[in-house]
Amino acid sequence: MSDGDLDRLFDAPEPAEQERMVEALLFAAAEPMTLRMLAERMPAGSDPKAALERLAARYVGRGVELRRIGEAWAFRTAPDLGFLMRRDLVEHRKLSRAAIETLAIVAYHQPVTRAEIEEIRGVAVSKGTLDLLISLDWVRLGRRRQSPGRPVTYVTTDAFLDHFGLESARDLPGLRDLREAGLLADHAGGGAEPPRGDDDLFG
Amino acid sequence: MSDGDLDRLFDAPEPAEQERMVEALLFAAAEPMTLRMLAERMPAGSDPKAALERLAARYVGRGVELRRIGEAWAFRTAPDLGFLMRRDLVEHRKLSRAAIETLAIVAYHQPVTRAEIEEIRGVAVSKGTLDLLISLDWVRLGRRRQSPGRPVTYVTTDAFLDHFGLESARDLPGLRDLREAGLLADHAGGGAEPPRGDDDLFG
Amino acid sequence: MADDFAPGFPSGAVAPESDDAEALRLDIEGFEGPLDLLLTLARSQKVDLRRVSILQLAEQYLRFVAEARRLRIELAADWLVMAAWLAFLKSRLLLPAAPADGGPSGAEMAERLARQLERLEAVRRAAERLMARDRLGRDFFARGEPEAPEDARSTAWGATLADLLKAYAGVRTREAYQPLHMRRAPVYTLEMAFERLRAALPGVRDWATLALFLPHEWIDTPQRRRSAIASTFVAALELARRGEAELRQEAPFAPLHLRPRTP
Repeated sequence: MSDGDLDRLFDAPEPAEQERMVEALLFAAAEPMTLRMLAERMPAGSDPKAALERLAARYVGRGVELRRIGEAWAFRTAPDLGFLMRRDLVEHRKLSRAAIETLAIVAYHQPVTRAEIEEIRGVAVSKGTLDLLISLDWVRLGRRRQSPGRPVTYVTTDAFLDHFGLESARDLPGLRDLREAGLLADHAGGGAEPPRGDDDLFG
Repeated sequence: MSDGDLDRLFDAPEPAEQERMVEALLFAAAEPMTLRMLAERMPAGSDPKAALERLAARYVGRGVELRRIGEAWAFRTAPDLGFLMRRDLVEHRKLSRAAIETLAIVAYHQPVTRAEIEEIRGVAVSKGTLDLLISLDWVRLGRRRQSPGRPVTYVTTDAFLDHFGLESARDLPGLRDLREAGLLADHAGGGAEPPRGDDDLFG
Repeated sequence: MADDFAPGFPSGAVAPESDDAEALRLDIEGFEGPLDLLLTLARSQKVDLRRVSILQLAEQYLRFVAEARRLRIELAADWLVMAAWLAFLKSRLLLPAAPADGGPSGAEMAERLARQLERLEAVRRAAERLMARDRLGRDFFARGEPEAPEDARSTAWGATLADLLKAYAGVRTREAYQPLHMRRAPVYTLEMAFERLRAALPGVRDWATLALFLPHEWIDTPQRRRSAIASTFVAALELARRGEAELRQEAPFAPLHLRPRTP
């Protein structure tokens, strides 16, 4: 490497470029960054303090502002707009295995009674599981079955299709598709076809 | 509260204020937000689309930019500044060649069936390839094809667009050249097809 | 050319300069299948893919397969199927068209193969261009510190389509694993109930609820329990009809009681 190259390497970027760098770094950072942290990331000779000041001025009055937190800096929502974020207060939780299996069985076998779900899963279905799926608006009650006891059946809802990005329940892949997509263990073998036929559960 | 106050409550905010709101909302969210998601959070009568357009213009050339991803929008850092952030990356798991080609075929030929993917690549799609692309949330199931067997089709997701910085699947690089060269048209079946490998097929 | 291939591809596996016999000494595992090899061979012709000689290609492929067999390399069926197809194509290209048999002409078959190679090539280039794009988390980044909710009041239960499909696949797989002898219909037969009840009857001193007579091994699942109750109930009715037992119920839906009939 020649001296000329070295010199160029150590040329600091233009002020406007340094401002862009600080903007990108603070945006992507998972926690507030100190001047020192910024300097470590930026090309040698940069002046993060000056860049920060110009950047802070640019964001004055905007929807987000550059805020100093102790010795560090971070973007924060403008305080007067905090109300917009409040609806975000949602806790994300994964469905239990029992719930997701029950949902899958309803999706594939609808309309299906609780006894049938239990038969397929091989264990009892707790009331809470179906209640949860119903309160999520993924499952609803269908017609009663015209058989002794007239049991209620369960079917999936449009909200279910929406959530799982399906155009219709008919688009659910069949067992063969599952196997081909590698989702079904191969040793399931030929005996595992559902009684109603392979691909076309709803046809 | 006077009548005047009440009236003001139901007026849509000023355009500049709406722009600040969109800015705050998109900054706070890591995931892209659709116009509908924005409108749900903004005061009644707001026009998030117009606000987005003004906001996008404001961020042209900055360290972060406003990007369109399918039907949604998100702030992302400018690609030319990636080198600043790259340091703390967890190394991406390298995709196999089969996975990359399968992804490309889904992206360029979508909606596409598994059989079509195999025809283009000349080999069976191994188990796990589509599974991997689905679990990366880059590929999802589309409608079933209205042809014999009603095969499942595969399409790309918005997360795919986001990952590759695409506004829509129409913006895939070279898509137009491929289409003009007739390389995306469905292959007309005939008796003179070169055989394709299908040692991995079930049907 | 070989250097257009993505990393990891066995570029140079077919050395263009060497003669074909040399080129055959390659690692067949490096190819993803016959079409992959054909595309590599076509590239070795160093012409535009549209002007590739399909006849030459067919010959190269057939020599390759013959050599692999001579070296006792185990070839998968699709390699041999392609060889047969190419041998047929070669004969069509070499022999004057036989208009009588009505099948596709050699030129048509060659055109289709050329088209397929072109399409695979196009997909590979597209894949390269796709992967060369700026990518989220590598070249550009999302908000690193999304605003944390201050207060979590509601719960969003999440599941992805992949979760759903895996769950269903899991259920079906479990089912497939049940040994056949376990798949007896879960029905407690009337005969079983009658025998059990009749055998137990002499030991009953006073009114006893019918539920006491349910076999333990039949009350583990709701379905089996239902079957046991139904059959035990009918068995009790039958014993009463025969005059061997008496039944009593205080009110509708109250527990049923049973005792041996006193002579």
